[in-house]
Amino acid sequence: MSMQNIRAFMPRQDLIAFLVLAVVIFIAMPLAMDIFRLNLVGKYLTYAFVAVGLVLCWGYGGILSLGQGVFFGLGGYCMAMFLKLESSTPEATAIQSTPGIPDFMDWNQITEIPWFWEPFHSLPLALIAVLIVPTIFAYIIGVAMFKRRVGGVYFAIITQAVASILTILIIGQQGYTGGVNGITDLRTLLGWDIRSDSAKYVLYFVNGILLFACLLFAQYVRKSKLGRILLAMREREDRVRFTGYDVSNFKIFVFCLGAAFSAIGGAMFTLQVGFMSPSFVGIVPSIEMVIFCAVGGRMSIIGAVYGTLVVNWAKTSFSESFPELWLFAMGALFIGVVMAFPSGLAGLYRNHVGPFIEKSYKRLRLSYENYRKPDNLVTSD
Amino acid sequence: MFSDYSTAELLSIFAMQGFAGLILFSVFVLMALGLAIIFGQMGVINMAHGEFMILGAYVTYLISNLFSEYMPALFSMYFFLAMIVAFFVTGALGAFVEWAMIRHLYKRPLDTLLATWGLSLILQQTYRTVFGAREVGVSLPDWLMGSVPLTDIIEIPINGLFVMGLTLIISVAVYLLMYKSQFGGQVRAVVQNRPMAGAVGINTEKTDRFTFALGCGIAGIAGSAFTMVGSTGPTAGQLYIVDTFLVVVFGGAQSLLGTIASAFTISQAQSTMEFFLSGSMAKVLTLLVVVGILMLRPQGLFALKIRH
Amino acid sequence: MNTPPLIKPLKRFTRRSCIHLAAIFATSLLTPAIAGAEVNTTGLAVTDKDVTVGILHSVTGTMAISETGSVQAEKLAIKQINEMGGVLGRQIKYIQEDGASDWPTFAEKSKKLLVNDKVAAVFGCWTSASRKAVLPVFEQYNGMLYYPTFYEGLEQSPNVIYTGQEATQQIIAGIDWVVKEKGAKKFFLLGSDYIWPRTSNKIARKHIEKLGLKVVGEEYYPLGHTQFNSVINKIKLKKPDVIYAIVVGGSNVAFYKQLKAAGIDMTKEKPVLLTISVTEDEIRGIGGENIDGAYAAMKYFQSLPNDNNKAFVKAFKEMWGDDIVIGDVTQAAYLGPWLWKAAVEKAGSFDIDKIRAASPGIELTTAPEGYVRIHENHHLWSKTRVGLAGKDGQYKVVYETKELMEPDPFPKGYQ
Amino acid sequence: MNAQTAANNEDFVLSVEGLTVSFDGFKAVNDLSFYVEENEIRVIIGPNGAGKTTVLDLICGKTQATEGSIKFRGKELTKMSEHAIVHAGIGRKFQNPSIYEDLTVFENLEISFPRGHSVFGALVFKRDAEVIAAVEEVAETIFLSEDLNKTAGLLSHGQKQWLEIGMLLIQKPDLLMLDEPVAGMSVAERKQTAELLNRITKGRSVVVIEHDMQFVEDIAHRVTVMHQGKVLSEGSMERVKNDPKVIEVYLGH
Repeated sequence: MSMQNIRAFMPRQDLIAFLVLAVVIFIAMPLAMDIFRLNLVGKYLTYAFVAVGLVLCWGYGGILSLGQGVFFGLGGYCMAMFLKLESSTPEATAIQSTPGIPDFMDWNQITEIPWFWEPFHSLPLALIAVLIVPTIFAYIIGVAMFKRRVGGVYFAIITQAVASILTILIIGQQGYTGGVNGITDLRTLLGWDIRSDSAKYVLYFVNGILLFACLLFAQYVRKSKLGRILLAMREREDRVRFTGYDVSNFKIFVFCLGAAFSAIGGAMFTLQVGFMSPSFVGIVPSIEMVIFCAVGGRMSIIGAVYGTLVVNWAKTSFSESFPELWLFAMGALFIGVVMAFPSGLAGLYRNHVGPFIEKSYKRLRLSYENYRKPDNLVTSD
Repeated sequence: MFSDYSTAELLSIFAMQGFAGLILFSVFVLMALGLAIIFGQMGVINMAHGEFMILGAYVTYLISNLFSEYMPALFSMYFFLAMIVAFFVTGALGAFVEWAMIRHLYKRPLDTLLATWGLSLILQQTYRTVFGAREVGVSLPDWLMGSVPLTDIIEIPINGLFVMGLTLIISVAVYLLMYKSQFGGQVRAVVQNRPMAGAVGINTEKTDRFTFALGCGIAGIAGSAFTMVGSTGPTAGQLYIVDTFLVVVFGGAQSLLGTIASAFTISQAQSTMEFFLSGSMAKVLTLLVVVGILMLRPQGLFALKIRH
Repeated sequence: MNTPPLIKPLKRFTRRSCIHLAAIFATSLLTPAIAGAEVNTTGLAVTDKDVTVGILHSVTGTMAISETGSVQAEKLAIKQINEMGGVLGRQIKYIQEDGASDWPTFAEKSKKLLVNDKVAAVFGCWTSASRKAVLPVFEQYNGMLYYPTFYEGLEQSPNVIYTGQEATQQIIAGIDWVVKEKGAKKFFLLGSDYIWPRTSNKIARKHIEKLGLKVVGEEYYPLGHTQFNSVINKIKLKKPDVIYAIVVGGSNVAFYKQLKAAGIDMTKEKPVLLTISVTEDEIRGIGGENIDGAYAAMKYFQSLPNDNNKAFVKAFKEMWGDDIVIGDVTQAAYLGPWLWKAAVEKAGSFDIDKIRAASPGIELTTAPEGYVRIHENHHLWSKTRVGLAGKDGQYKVVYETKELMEPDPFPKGYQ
Repeated sequence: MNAQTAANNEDFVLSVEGLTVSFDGFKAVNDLSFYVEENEIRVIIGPNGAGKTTVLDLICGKTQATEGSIKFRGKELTKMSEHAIVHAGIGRKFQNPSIYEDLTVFENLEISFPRGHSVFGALVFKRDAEVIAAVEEVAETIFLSEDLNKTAGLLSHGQKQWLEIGMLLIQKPDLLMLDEPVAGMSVAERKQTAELLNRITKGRSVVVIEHDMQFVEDIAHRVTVMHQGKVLSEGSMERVKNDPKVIEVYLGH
C-alpha cells in the first residue's frame, strides 16, 4: 500500500481516534480497573461489535435491523455449545441418568447428543460455525428481503419478528437449547479455565484485539468505494440502481457483515461471561444495541464503541444507586439522542470538543513558537 | 389427529375453535386498528402503542375502584364510562406526545421508532412507580363474566361476545370516520400530498395531531377491553407490540380493511394450529408463515397495487 | 418503593411486636457475641460492629412483579434480626442490587457483591434462569446464596441454600391429595413453556402414571401468552378430573379469566383445578373472583393459623402496609436471613466454608410456615399444604402433610 | 420517415413497440411505438399526465411493462434488471436532480465510473490515474472542474442538473435519457445546457423529455408528442408544431 492509499484509508483524524481508543482499551482500562470491572468492560465491548456493525448497516446503509440480537445470540450459542460439550464429560455429569451429555438435555429425557450438536465437539468447527451460521442466516434474510426491495420500516419490523420467533423457538425447544435458562455453567476452553482471573485478562485482550480487527475492517469498508456507495444508496437508491449497481447485493453484504461482527461479539460474550441465554436474542436487547450505536453516533464506528461503553457504564452505575430511575434515564436517553443529538457523541465531538481541541492545540503551538522565537532572533531579525 | 374424536365432537371442535379464533380476531383488530391509523396513515412507528393500551387498562382499573368505592350501585355499568374515559385520556396523552415529539420526526420514520421506544420505557416506569410493579386485578361487573351454554360442550363466553361487539362498533366507527367524514378526507389528503393539502387550506398540523390522538385513543379502548381477558401490569404492553405490527404490516399498511382481513387470517390460522400443535409451536409457525409471506409479498397481503 | 428500611420502618415497628418476636427468637438471641478477631479473618465485609450482606432481586423489568415480595421479606427479616442484636453481635447492613430481570445482569451484580463488596451472604434470585446465571459466580468466588423460589430441582450446589420447595415436594403431595380426596383419574397438564413447568409436569406425569391414572393432555404456551381459548376448548373436550396448571406471570391472569368466562366453574365438583404456581401474590392480579374454588399445593399460605405466622404477617404488614399479601416465595425469602443467622451462630464464624459445614441440620422452629430443617442436600425439609382459593384472594388450608416432606432434587424414577 | 417497417428495426438504437402498462386498469402508456436512431436527439413532449416519464421508467426498468417490447440494439429490455439495462448502455437522468448530496462532486462522478460495480469490485476499487482522468474530463465537460472537491449538496440547482448529466456521461452510455434537464435553470444555464447536450450527443443517442419549447427547438432532431399514453404526432419540430392534432391538444385545453 502506498503512503497515499494509507492516508486515504486512515486520515490523520481517524488515526488519532483509533490510537486514543487503543490507549483507552489496552492501557488505561486495564491499569485503572480491577479484574472485576475490567471483565465488565470486556462484556460491554462485546456489545460494541454489534454497534459497529450497526453503524455500517444503519448509519451507512440505512438498514435498521431490530434483530441484531439474533446474530449476537447465534454466535454466542455456537461458542456455548462447544464449551458445554467440553464441560459435559461423563465424570462431571455422573449424577445424570445419561452421563456425558449436557445437563439440560438430561433433564429433558434426551439420551444422546442431537446431530446438530455433533460438529461442536471440535473447536475449529465451532469457530467456523460462530462466523458462518449467523452470516448465512443473515444472507437468507437479506436475499429474501432486499431482492424484493423490502426496506426501511418494514425491514425493521420483520427483523423484530424474526427475533421473537427465534426466542420462542429457543425457549420452546429446551431439550436442545437449554430453554429460557440458556446454556450455563461453562468452565473451560480446551482445558483452560476461562473463569480464572488470568483467563479473564487474556480474554479481555483477545476481545479488544478482535474488536480492533473489526474496527479496521469497518474502516476499510467505510473508506472504500463501497462505503461511499452505501452512503449514496441511503440518499438516492434509485440513482445508484440506475448507475448500474445491483443495490440489493450491497445491502446484503453490509447486513451480513453486521451479522458477522455481532456473532464475534456474541462468541466473546459467552467466553467472558460464561453462559448464553435467549434473553440476548429478543427484541429488547436488539433495540438496546441500536441505542448504543445511536448514542455513539450512527455514522461513527469509533463513536459506537464509546457509545456502548458510556450507556452500559451509566446503566451499571445508575442501577446501582437508583434502580427505579434507570428506566426513566434510559428512556430519556433514547428520546434525547434522537431528537437533540441525532449524530450522537461523535457529532458532539465533531461540533464542539474537536474544534476546541484544535483551537487549544493551535494556541499551544503558537505560544511554543513564540517561545522558540528569541533563539532565532539573531538570524531572523 | 382426528381419530380421537367422534363426529359430533369434531363439529364442536370446529365451532369452538372458530369462536376462539373470532375472539382472537377481535383482540387483534382492536390492537391493530389504532396502529394501522398511526402507522398506515402517518407512517409513524409507535413502539409505545402497547403502553398506550396499558394506560387504558389502568384507567379502567381506577374507574372500577372509584365506582366500587363511591357508587357501588352503578358498578355494573362502569365499564362503558371507563372505555370512554380511557379513550380520552390516552388520546390526550397521544396529542401531547405528537406535539412534543412526533411532529419533529415526520421526516425520519426510523427515528420515531427509537424515540417512541424510549417513551415506552418511561411510561412503563411511570406505571411501576404509580401503580406498583405487581399486576392489578380489575374487577368486572358480574354480567360480563358468565357464559351462554349452547350445547353441553359449547359455551360462549359473554366477555368474548362483548369484545366482538365492541370491535365491530369501533371498526365501523373508524371506517365512517376515515372514509366518510370530512376529517377522514383531510387525513387522507395530508397523507397523500402534504404541501397540497396545506395549500388547499387543511391545517396539516392539527390533522396530524388528531390522527395520532385518535390512534392512541383507540389503543386506550383496546386496553380497557383487554382487562377482561388479559393482565394489567407495567410491562404487559410489550407483549402485544410485535403481533400488532405484524398484523398491520401483513394487511398492507395503507388499508384499514387490509388490517382487518389480516387480523382475521392470522387469528384463524393461529387458533386452528393451537388446537393441533402445542401453543409455542403454533405461535412460531404462525409468525414464520406471516414473515414468509411478507418476504414474498412485501407490500402486504391486501395492499392495492400502487403506482411507484 | 424501596426506601432504605432503617428510617421509616423503625418508626412503624411497634414495641409490642418486637417483644413478641424477641420471645420467639429468644434462643438465638442468647448466643453470645464472639470477639471480632476470631470471626473477622474471612476477608468478608465484617467489622466489629456490622456485617454486610447482599440482596439481589429484580426491581425493574418483567420479573419485578414477582420479586418485590422477596425483597420486602428479606428486609423485614434483616430488620428484625438487627433489632434483636444482630448476628454475632453485629448489625446487618445490606447492599441491594437490581438484577433488572436480565440474567447476565444478575451474574454481573452477584460478582460485584461477592468480589467488590465482599458480602457475607446473598439473598436473592427468583427465576431459575437467574439462579443458573449466578451459580458459577457463587461457586467460583465461594459465596453463599439463599434462594427463595419453589423450583424444578435438578440442582444441588454447595454454595446455595434453597429455602423454597423443589418440585417433588410440591407436586407429589398435591397429586396424592387430589387423587385421594377428589377421586381424580384423568389429568390435564398445562404450563408456561420453560423449564420449571416442563420439569414439574414431567414429575407429575410420572407420578400420575405410577398411580395407574391417566394424563389426557399436556400443553405449553410461551411466556406472556394471553390467549387460552384453544386450550380451554381442549380441556372441555377431554373432560379431565383435574386441570394441573403451572402457568406463570401475566399469562395467569388471562388464563383464569378466560377459564371462568368459558364456563369452567372451579367451585363445582369437577374439574378440580390444582396449581403450584399461583400464590396470593399472583391472585392480586388475577382477581379473587376469577380463581375462586381453585386449589394450590405449596408449603405456605398467608392464612396459616399458627402463632409464628400471625406474628410474621403482622410485622410484614406493619412494615410494608396493610394491603399487602404474602405468598409462598415471600415467606421462603423471609427464611433466608434467619437460616443464615442460625448457621453463622452455629459455626461461630462468618466464614462461608464453616457456614456450609454448619448448615445441614439447622432447624427453624420460628418459621412462619411452622418448622423447617436444612437437609444435607441444602434444601429444606418442609410440609406441603393444599389451599382452597377464595373470593377474598386468600387460600384456606384444607390439607397439610403429616410429616415433613424430604427434599429430593434428583428424584429417582421421576427423570 | 416511415418507421413502421419493423423488420429492420435492428438499425435503430431503440425500438419501442406496442408498449402498454396499466395501473389498476388505468393505462398510463397505451400501445406506444417509436424508434430512435443512432446519434439522434429525440425530444418527447406532451401535456402533464401524458405518460412521458412512465415511458422512461419502462425503458430503464423501473416499471414493468404490461405488454409490448423495448429493444435496445436488438436486445429485449423488458425482462432485464435495472442494473443490467445500465450495463447494456442506457443512462437515465431523473426529473429532480438526483445526486448524492453528502458526497463531493468527485465522489459523485467516481461512483458512476463504470468499474467495480460488484460488491467485491467496490471493496477493492482503487482511485487510479484512469479514474482521475475520466472524472476530470467529464467535470470539464459539465463546467464543474473548479468544484471537484465541493460537497455536491452545496451546488446550485443548475449545477446539480449538470452533475447528474456528468454522472451519466462518465458511463459512456449509448443511449442517454434526460427527464426535464433544464427545469429550474436560469436562462444562461439553459443556453449552456443546450450547448452541452449538442456536444455530448456525438456518438450517442439521446431521449429528452422537456416542456421548454425554446429549448426543444434548440436541441431536437425529431419530436414525439404524447397524449394520453399514445403517440399523437411525430416528426421535426416544424412539422409537429403545425400538426392540427397537436394544436388541438395544446390549445384546446
